[in-house]
Amino acid sequence: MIKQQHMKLVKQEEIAQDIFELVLEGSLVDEMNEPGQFVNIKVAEGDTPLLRRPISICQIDREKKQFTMLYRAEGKGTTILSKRRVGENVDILGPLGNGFPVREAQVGDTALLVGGGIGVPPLYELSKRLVASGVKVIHVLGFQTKDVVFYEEKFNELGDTYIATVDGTHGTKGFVTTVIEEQGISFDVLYSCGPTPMLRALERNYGHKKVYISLEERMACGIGACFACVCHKQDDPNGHTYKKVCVDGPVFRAGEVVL
Amino acid sequence: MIKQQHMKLVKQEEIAQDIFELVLEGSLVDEMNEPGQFVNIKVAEGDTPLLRRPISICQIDREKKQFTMLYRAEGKGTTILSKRRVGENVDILGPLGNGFPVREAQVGDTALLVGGGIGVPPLYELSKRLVASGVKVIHVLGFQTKDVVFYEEKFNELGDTYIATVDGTHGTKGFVTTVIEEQGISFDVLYSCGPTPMLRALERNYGHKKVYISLEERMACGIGACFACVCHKQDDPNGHTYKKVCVDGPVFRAGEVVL
Amino acid sequence: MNRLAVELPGLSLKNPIIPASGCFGFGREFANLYDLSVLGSIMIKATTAEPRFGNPTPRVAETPGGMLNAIGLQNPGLEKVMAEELPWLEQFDLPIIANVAGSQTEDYVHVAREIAKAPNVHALELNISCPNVKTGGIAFGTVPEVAAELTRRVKEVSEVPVYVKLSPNVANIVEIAQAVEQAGADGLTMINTLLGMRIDLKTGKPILANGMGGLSGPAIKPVAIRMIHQVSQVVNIPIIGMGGIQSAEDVIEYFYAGASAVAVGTQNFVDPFVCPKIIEELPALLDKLGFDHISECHGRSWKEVCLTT
Amino acid sequence: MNRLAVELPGLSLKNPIIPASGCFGFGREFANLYDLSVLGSIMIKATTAEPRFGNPTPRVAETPGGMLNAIGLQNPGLEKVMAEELPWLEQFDLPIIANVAGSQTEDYVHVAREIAKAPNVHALELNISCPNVKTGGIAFGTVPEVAAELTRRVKEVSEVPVYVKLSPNVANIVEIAQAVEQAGADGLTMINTLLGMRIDLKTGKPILANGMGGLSGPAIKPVAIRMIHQVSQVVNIPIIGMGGIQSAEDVIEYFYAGASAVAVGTQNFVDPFVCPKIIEELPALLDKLGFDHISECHGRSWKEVCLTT
Ligand SMILES: Cc1cc2nc3c(=O)[nH]c(=O)nc-3n(C[C@H](O)[C@H](O)[C@H](O)COP(=O)(O)OP(=O)(O)OC[C@H]3O[C@@H](n4cnc5c(N)ncnc54)[C@H](O)[C@@H]3O)c2cc1C
Ligand SMILES: Cc1cc2nc3c(=O)[nH]c(=O)nc-3n(C[C@H](O)[C@H](O)[C@H](O)COP(=O)(O)OP(=O)(O)OC[C@H]3O[C@@H](n4cnc5c(N)ncnc54)[C@H](O)[C@@H]3O)c2cc1C
Ligand SMILES: Cc1cc2nc3c(=O)[nH]c(=O)nc-3n(C[C@H](O)[C@H](O)[C@H](O)COP(=O)(O)O)c2cc1C
Ligand SMILES: Cc1cc2nc3c(=O)[nH]c(=O)nc-3n(C[C@H](O)[C@H](O)[C@H](O)COP(=O)(O)O)c2cc1C
Ligand code: FES
Ligand code: FES
Repeated sequence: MIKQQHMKLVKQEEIAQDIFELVLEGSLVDEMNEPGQFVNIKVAEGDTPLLRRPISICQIDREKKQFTMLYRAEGKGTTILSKRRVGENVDILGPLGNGFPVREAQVGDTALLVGGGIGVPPLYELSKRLVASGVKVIHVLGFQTKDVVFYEEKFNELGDTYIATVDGTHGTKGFVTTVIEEQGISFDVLYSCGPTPMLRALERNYGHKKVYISLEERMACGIGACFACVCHKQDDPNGHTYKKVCVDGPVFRAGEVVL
Repeated sequence: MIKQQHMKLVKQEEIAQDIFELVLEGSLVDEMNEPGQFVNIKVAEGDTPLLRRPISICQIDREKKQFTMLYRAEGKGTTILSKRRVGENVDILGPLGNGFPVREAQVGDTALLVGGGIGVPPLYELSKRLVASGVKVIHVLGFQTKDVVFYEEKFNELGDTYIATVDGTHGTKGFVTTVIEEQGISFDVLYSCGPTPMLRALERNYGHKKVYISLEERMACGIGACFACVCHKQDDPNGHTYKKVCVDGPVFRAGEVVL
Repeated sequence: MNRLAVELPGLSLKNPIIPASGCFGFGREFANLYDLSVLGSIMIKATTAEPRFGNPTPRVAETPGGMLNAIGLQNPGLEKVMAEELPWLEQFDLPIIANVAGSQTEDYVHVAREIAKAPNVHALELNISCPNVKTGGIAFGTVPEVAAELTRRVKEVSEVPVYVKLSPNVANIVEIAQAVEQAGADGLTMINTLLGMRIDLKTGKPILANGMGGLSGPAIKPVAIRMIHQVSQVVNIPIIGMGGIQSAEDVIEYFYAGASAVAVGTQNFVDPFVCPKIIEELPALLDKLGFDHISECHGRSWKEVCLTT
Repeated sequence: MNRLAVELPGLSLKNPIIPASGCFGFGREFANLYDLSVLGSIMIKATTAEPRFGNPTPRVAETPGGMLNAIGLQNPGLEKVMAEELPWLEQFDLPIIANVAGSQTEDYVHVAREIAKAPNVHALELNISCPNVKTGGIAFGTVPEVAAELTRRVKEVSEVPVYVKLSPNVANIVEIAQAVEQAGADGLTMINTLLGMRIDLKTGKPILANGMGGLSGPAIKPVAIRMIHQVSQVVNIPIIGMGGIQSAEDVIEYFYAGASAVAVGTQNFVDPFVCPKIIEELPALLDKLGFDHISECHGRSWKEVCLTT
């Protein structure tokens, strides 16, 4: 169930350039179950910034009642968030949306997890769940440059992990698609989160297989009330039917909505 | 000279109901000299609240480069200020305005210091200065009720101190004027800060003597640029001449401006 | 005595707190969070004759103390609203205010006539002020004669009282208000959003795909308060006030200005529980201010109030 | 090359950052804080024929992300401004923009004729939009014909270029802009404040003694950006943009919208060093965005920009 809670900040650390790892604690974690869901954060009290910021759940520790987010301090809101300190309370609304369907990968299957930049975080909890249910995981993670790469080792512990950087400063030079082709990776299910051009390429190349993608869209409410985040459906691209990224997504099966 | 500085918060304590004592440290203190001046505080980064808040300087410690303010957490801005913590930096503009003329009281004179509510703070530094220059000080301080009385002992250390409370829960029941009359206090110079009705009463009763009063007015800039805080002069009550509370005051000689 | 109960044309409200149109959908999402029956009413999402997808995304952008939206009146259309949304809302103890939109007079008239027949629709809110539709929309709300004519036509067909929602994007709000009052409006709701724009620093292009959008949130509150203060003094129909309401204090400010009920929009996105919170906090605030009933606050900003009670 | 230099009618500006009228007095207070010669220009406080005390206090109130003011054009009058303020400003390397106000056409014409003769006044800013004077003022700025007529009359007598300051409190800003352009305006400055009000929770009365006041600050920025975006596409005279500017980023957003220079108002109260700070930060921001000169940013929100340079 969606709850609003002022959760305790127990860790805040810059793990790569402008990339922060934030751990929050509170009973709201009890409600978190699906990898790929997100929370909507009020980064500070008061009216600036006014709107909440959607950030994916990266890791869930139900025993400690803690969850982890990874975010890039970029605009006003995330920069303010990055200045919040241990011991403070952060206003969280969540968990929101529908996550990745873990069950679509069976015991013994190979799941390919493809992340781009700040789209990588939700894949971590997903990967853990897949591994726990006996699925073999392969990770292909794309970043702009070496300085913004994060969680490489953590993913490595769960399965083979390939890194691509646009400028070639780490791993393969190029895009995630370069890596998948070069390595000739085969898979039963593909899960992905990252920039839309990347998702489009994956849909184009592998859309005939089981591919699940997580979308981003500017949001206001995050709960389905404002109609900010709608997208057309592929079977009615110019009509009035629609999906809301916040409640029907953020994860969709490739081919379902217009990217 | 007026400076802007992010000063270090070294103490924040609730010393009476909703009354906070705040100590800030920084080289800006070097510029502070006159009791009765004030600073203009940005209580938090961002746009809410947008404007600075004017607060009087209550005590100056030039050696430690610290100064003290006392304020009532009442509206939005002061409530936010009251939540700032030791170690944080607070954006201060100051010192602003013209303070109390200490020299108007000579060695051996008696100065009567009359404060009302949250108008009491600037009288503390003033009293210390007067005592230091050999003036006898008498304090009459008025408050609503017992719970909001503050600094009674501190003033007591400097000179006779009478308290009046409106509801009679502490000291004399009534107003500061009640006390002055009942006690038959005589003085050479009167310095006062507090609500306008109180200042008006003092001006009416003692305006023939040397009386200095500190005014409050809603401000935007605090430096004389916006014309928010002007008042008419008593010698031209309906004309276009004026005084600005922020730069010409906040301390005026009684009779100078229209209250 | 219910200290918050308010009687308005067509609407017996147990309290004057109403989620604003377009900020609450048809209530389904919020029904998962709390019991909608605690509300005074709901202003449902603008309904047009045909289903509308609305504008391309991005449809929202943030501004200092506010937000822009260019949703473009996305809605499932009259038929579906009548067949699915309104019946679903009957489970709650709530009079519904149906927000009616269109691009031509005929659209408005058609939707108004039909939707007013729904048993739980107790009033219409005529949206003559949406800045996000290309044809009609905004023009209806900025020319007094046009606004009046539309009001008259809708009044002819509506079985329930008609509230007209005013646009703040005008030089003289009083003129428009008086025109629609004379045309038969039973009440006013104000204000809709101010027209605004934000531009992306990197691309140099407007953030909203639509270019301009409607500004809402706390930033516009002083404009709304001013307009309600002006209009409430010269009209004899009640005003439902809105624009940036976040707290019980804001509600009182709107009543002082001359509102008889209020709607909460953008803040539902920031805090989905804001409406029940305000309803809960109002009685204590009335105590603090010394009022027995919220209606005593009405119009104090301009009324000569007799101070001895 | 000076990457910030801007040429406007009558004004050779070393940079496009100008303190807005009424938010900087005649510069004296700020001259104590920094060297005014770093500025592009100064828009001095509105000058009227006779000295004015202005409105009773309180004259300012805070709003979410903004403030209201009802100063009421307090100023020492034309004679004193000519005799004391303008000569004092000559010590700085600054073309001055004189803000001209009045309650009747004759007042404007008189002040404009005289003040334009001061050697350091390089342009006039015709304040047809001040919401805080009872007679005239606001009406001049909301009726196209009236605004045009006033512009024409002032143009006849002014020795320097005339910029007309537009009010945002209108339904159709384009119409007004085009009317004053046709009447001979050399440039536009926009926007002045939005009309607003705040009410005191305890007293129930407006916080400002004057009742209503002008809303300024970040809250109004999206309205200003929208209006400049609309107007800059249809007029052939430059626009000096203003409304809520706080940072170099904001300046670029204004240029994208179609401004050719900007004025900073309210933020001078929040941070008296804001103008020099912005001037200092602009070159690095241009680097980051890939522009050689700030004028390259102009009108990108609507221009078809050729991407190959
Ligand atoms: C479902 C979902 C999950 C996300 N998960 C993550 C994550 O795990 N880690 C992470 O770093 N980022 C994530 N993002 C992106 C993140 O929401 C934006 O980076 C963030 O909102 C930017 O806010 P800002 O204050 O820094 O930028 P500003 O530019 O100040 O934001 C202004 C407004 O634009 C919106 N906005 C700006 N960029 C984006 C964007 N890319 N997507 C959506 N809204 C945007 C903001 O929410 C805000 O309303 C996610 C977005 C969505 C929709
Ligand atoms: C020269 C001067 C010295 C002052 N010294 C002190 C002091 O030492 N201790 C103290 O507690 N208070 C002092 N005050 C009053 C203090 O400035 C206000 O209590 C404070 O600004 C209220 O802010 P808020 O955010 O709590 O209230 P809000 O109601 O949120 O404030 C809204 C706006 O109104 C203004 N405002 C509200 N009340 C006042 C007021 N009484 N005077 C001036 N502006 C006001 C605020 O500055 C702000 O711009 C002083 C005021 C002045 C002018
Ligand atoms: C996302 C969004 C959608 C809106 N949709 C509608 C609508 O469909 N019909 C309407 O009359 N007003 C609509 N509005 C305007 C609101 O009902 C309200 O008048 C306005 O937002 C001011 O209130 P607020 O500041 O509390 O949001 C919408 C506002 C927002 C923010
Ligand atoms: C206190 C104050 C006084 C003002 N006085 C004038 C004035 O005398 N003449 C004028 O044309 N504009 C005046 N303005 C409007 C500003 O010049 C400016 O157009 C407006 O405030 C928007 O800019 P900002 O948001 O940066 O303040 C005044 C604004 C404020 C806040
Ligand atoms: S963000 Fe509001 S509907 Fe999706
Ligand atoms: S507060 Fe601005 S002039 Fe005094």
